[in-house]
Amino acid sequence: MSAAKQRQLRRNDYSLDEQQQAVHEAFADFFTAECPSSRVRAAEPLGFDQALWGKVRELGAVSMAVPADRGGDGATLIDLVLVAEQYGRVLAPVPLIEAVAAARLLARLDADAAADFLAATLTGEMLPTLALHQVGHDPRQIVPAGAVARQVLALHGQELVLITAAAPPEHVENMAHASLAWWDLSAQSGDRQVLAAGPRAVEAFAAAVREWKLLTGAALASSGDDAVRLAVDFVSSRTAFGQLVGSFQAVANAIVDAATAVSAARNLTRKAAWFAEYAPHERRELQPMAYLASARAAVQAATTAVHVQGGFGFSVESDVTLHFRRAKGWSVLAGDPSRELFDIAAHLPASFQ
Amino acid sequence: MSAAKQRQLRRNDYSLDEQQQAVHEAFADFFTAECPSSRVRAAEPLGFDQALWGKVRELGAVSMAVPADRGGDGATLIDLVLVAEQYGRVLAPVPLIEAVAAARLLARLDADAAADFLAATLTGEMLPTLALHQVGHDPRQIVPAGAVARQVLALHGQELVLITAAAPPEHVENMAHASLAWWDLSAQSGDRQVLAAGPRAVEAFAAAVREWKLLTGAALASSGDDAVRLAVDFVSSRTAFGQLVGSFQAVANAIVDAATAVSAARNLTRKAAWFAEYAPHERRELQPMAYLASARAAVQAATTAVHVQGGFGFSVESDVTLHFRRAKGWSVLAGDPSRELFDIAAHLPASFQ
Amino acid sequence: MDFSTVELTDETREFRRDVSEFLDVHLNEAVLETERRTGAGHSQPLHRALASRGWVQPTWPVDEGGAGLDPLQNRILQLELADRDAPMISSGTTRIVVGAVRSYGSPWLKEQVLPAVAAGEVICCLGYTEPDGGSDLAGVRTGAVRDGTGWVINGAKMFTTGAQHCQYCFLVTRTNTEVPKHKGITTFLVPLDRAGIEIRPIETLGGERTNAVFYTDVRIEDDYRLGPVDQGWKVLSGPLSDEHGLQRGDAELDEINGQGAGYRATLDRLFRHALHWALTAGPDGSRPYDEPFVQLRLAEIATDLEIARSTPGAMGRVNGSELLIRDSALLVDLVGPTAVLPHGATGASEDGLFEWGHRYAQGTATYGGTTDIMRNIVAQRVLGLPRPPRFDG
Amino acid sequence: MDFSTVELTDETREFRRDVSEFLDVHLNEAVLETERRTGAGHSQPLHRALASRGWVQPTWPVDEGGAGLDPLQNRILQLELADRDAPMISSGTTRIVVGAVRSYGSPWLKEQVLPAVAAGEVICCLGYTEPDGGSDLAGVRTGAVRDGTGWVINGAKMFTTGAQHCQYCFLVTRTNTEVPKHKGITTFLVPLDRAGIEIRPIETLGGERTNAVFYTDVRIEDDYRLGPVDQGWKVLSGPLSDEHGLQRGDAELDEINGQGAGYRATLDRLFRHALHWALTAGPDGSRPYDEPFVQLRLAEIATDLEIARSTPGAMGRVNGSELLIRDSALLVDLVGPTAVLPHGATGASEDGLFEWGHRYAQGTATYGGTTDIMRNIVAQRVLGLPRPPRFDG
Repeated sequence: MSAAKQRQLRRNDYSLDEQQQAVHEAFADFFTAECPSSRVRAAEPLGFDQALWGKVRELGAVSMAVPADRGGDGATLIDLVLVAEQYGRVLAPVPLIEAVAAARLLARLDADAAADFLAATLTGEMLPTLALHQVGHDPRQIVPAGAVARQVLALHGQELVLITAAAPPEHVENMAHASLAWWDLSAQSGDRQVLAAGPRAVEAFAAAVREWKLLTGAALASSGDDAVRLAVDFVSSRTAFGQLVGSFQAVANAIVDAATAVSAARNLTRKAAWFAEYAPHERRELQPMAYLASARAAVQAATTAVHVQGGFGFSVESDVTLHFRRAKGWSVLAGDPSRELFDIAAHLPASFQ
Repeated sequence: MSAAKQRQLRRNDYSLDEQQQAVHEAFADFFTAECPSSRVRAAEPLGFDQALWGKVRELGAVSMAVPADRGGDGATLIDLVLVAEQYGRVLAPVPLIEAVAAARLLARLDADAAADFLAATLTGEMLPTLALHQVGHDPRQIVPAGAVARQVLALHGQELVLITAAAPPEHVENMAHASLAWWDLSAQSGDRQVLAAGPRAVEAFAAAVREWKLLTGAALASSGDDAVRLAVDFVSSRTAFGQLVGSFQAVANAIVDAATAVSAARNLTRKAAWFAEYAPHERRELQPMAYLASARAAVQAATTAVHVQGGFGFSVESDVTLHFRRAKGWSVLAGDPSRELFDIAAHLPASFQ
Repeated sequence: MDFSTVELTDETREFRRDVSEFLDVHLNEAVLETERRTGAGHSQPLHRALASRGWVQPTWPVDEGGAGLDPLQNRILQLELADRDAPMISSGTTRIVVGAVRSYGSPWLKEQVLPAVAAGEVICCLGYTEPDGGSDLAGVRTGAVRDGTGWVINGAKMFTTGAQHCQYCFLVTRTNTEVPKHKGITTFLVPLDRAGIEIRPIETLGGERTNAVFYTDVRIEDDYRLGPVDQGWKVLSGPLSDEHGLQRGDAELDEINGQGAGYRATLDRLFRHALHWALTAGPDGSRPYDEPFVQLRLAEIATDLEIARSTPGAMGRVNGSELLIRDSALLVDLVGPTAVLPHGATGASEDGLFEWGHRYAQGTATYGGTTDIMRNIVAQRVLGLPRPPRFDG
Repeated sequence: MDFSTVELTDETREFRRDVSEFLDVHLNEAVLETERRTGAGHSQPLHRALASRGWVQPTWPVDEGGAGLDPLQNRILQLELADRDAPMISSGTTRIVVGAVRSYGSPWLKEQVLPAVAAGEVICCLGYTEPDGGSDLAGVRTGAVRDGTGWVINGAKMFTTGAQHCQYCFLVTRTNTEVPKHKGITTFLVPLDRAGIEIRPIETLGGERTNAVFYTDVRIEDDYRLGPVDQGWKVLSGPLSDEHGLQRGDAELDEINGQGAGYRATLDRLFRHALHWALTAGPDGSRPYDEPFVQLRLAEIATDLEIARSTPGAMGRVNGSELLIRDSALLVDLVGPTAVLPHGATGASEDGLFEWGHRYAQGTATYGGTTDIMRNIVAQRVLGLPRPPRFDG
């Protein structure tokens, strides 16, 4: 109740500029045209569509993620978030986020080998992915895109290593119909190359996981947005008890709450991307907040959409079930999203005191 | 998914027997007749109505709580919960729960002094209360009924002590308009008598706090029940946009959810009382669960009732504001109700493994 | 009030052992695996075996094909079946239909159906929901038209679970379009082997199979009618409110939370497995439960379980479903990546239980009347809140 | 997209210092204490002082009584006022009314009101809600009847905040009962010193004072009418939607969450004080924040703050209020018994801020249109969901 100390004045502009709007539209058009839900279903359960992945790469979705001085097109994290949104909206069966996060991690490393791997990644000869959890007592973990990739970047102790397998391990079925596989990341396994070591390796890996979460959050929020759209379409055309389903206040309010959560999560994710790009040492709690909000919003939106579609929403024929499976199936791969709260808590004193 | 091991078969009967029904009705009639909301308001801010307290004592609400072999009438914890429900429904401005918990604590002790104090409590010469938090680094704490009592039972280290003051300390204003006061419970302060020491003292004190929470939970659930009643009455008689306010689904559903939480909390509290009385070493998580559920339900019900009454609900003229103030003002005196989760967690392995 | 342990007599203890041994044999892994694969909600081998003991209608007298069980014995049987995850969906729908047949069936129909039900030869499904209708039973459009002494039926029903293995469908039809909606409804018990009936499978998110059933010029005799013409609403108020879980058995052992009891039991199972997971030491010797974060989450869910159990009637149906939906999602989060692996997948936590639980939970808010409708029932019947204005009869 | 720090010019920095020094003097402890005691939502000494600098209508040109501030300067001024908890309720209602007067007032009325507003001599309140009406503005009953060239007003309004110190009330009246409800409304700017006006205080749970205002044969001239007769609905759609927080200023500094911005700011204040509490070591040297339980709770609330800030328009109004309601309650729990002690009580945490916050929060779901109405607006205008059937015009 006493006078607060003078605060920083910050702009609060969530709008897309012309170039960002162009990225948004280009990828929205592309994914809408190329990836109807039938294509998502056709790629199940492996969750990989080789032809689509080729087109995504051709469009530059991987190369744009790499800085210009490392051979890429130097897009910002904001641009990458806008791409991930469109990927998530259609639930495209391609390892986009893993490839982007891995490529950017390689680009962050000094080793010559890393540069070679990065070059191979940019040409498409190689498709690396990322093991999200530091390798500990148990050398095995579930790796996203691990069923379609032959290379995994992993943090083993303080060593950042690239593990190469002769062929991707067997796909493991999962709720999201994602390209998951169990990888053995122990020192003994396969072809193993140390790309970096020490605190810098640890920080480079942590940054890659943060980016994977940022982009996955963007995808989740947009998945939620599409689930809301499907819910709105359904309840605006079906009747019950003599009126349109969507005119019942309880139905409408559930959708409103889901749409609200999704809108907030999308804006918060974009804001977090802005800070990560332009002010990476400030407001570091924004990235875990954005990821947490997006994971929760996606589950809320999918659950709501299933429910307001009634029996139809619970039948696999309904496309909301596609979103439902990814909402949880994607958001738990990096561990319980609510554990982000500890990361948030670690940053609060610096940001608010 | 494998065959579970054979479970115990338990009865699941929440109904009141004849004697319980009689207690329920006697105290419902008494509090309804003697304590309209005008009497609650008249006793604010101190929260103490001497005349009403006399009548509550005359009705035997304190003596019934003490075992027959210690000079009381030997009611069960279930009976006491039924009394506390009616006390909470009308928000009676009397230190009932504190007096009951303190008297039962005295009855649990062997010391001759305790017997003397108990006798004085039963005659009404003395009104003891309970300091809810173990006395630690800070000897001062806020004591419920501390502004109308001259004796406080407290746990100091492993010593259970009775602190006597010449007069109750000054009342401290608070959200609930309850009879709170700051007490200095340090060894140096006032007249101090050790009634028990060691693990038995600690356990006796812990049992008293559990009972205080059980009865406060019962009161909170019933406060919530009355808040729901006031909400239902209001929305069933006011119109907006050409229809009764309560016929809007969003309004109705908010009240339904509050009523649901209240019903569950009341049943759970009664069940916890049954276990505390008849199977005190089983399902020990039930008491903290009941308290947590009741605290949350009371706040939800009061908040909902304020909201659905619109502007009127936010004016102090509305009786729902009386419930609103106690819902939070009572439930935080023993600390954050959500901290009960740790107590629950401590008992789960024994109950479920 | 009484939550005491039931002291079993020697006879009851013996009965319990009998049930347990019986189910060890007949509710075996093959039955469970078939159910997981097909989602049929029914096992004919198990059902036949139950019938051989009179346990399809266990409380019926022995001379009517039952086993004459007392409430405690019946509770023991039902708990064992539930604890072992027996596929009993069609048993449940049959139970609902049997009530209507007993009350409204012609003597001939009763003779046809009731002994055969007890013998395990007949099971019945429910033909309620229509493609555009959702939960609005009064808006039914499937028509039944008089044809001589019988009827001709045309229309379509969605979500007729069990139609592929049932002998009869309890069908809600419109027989009068000239009167307010709920006054022109008639109910029938339709034999599913009649010409003109087509059954198409519908797969669900939860893995259960249900069906769309199409009726094209299906002819049935008037003997299959249940209750008077145009007065089906009255017939429905029995089974429907039963499906809505508003009725409680007599036994002091029964749950008070109506249809929510089954959903709470599912949450109970998920919770027990999660607690087992949390108390199991990992490779580094620590247990998840050592961490306050895990304790807080599991304590919340354990509290929800008790809340669901203590919530009466229609309120309990809402809580049973919604707490299951919320907590099944939180449990997947808590357990982490191995919780999204299904039954049979390498490394799936608790053999895929969490993955299944999160999907299964979603349907529980819709089965047998949505939670939205249940809230309306609580608002109007329990709390006495005013009804919204209506536009149609 | 831009969240960068604004680099202040020397001139702006000087302006900021000027504002700060000004408020050190004029928004002093006496002003704040009076506000806490009375809940008036307005301080006339402060208001006069602001007027002396042209800061009552700060963006108006200097020759109209404003200070000609640019958007950044105005933002600085408003933030300083908000951060220091200045009582600005009547300034806010006056701003709404000024918009209507500018658009719909007669030249004479504009001349009477607008310069006096800028000079700090006139403030205005809102006469919207009626005793039975809730948020249903179209159902207004307070009548205005032609009387020669003027009007006679009879009726009652609830929750006219600031009436006890305002010069005018923006009054919504019914002037035609023969037409559909929203077509028979006329709005006036009623001078509150007229005979027949009685102002009775209403105390609120949050401590704010509001009023019931009774109008008995109150006579006013036609010059006080705002907008055409019976077309008040159009006039209202301006200020009402403004009060609903659906409009956003031009500055790239502005919040995007409409009316929710103020509620979020309150939650921000509660959170900062809670974090301060959590980081303060107790007598035993430990800090509450050392405990994971406390970290989890505060991290949730910090996340809610960012969510509220990132929620656009009418959605942001709902979130701003509802997250404040939820989190203000959780903060009282977290801090414990000293959090239920009010301002001035011995030992009150953060000088009673949490006790106040929990009470204050409840009103935010009602002010200026309830969250229920906001959800309807989101459903229909943002998402395009179908409207419920209506019974009256």
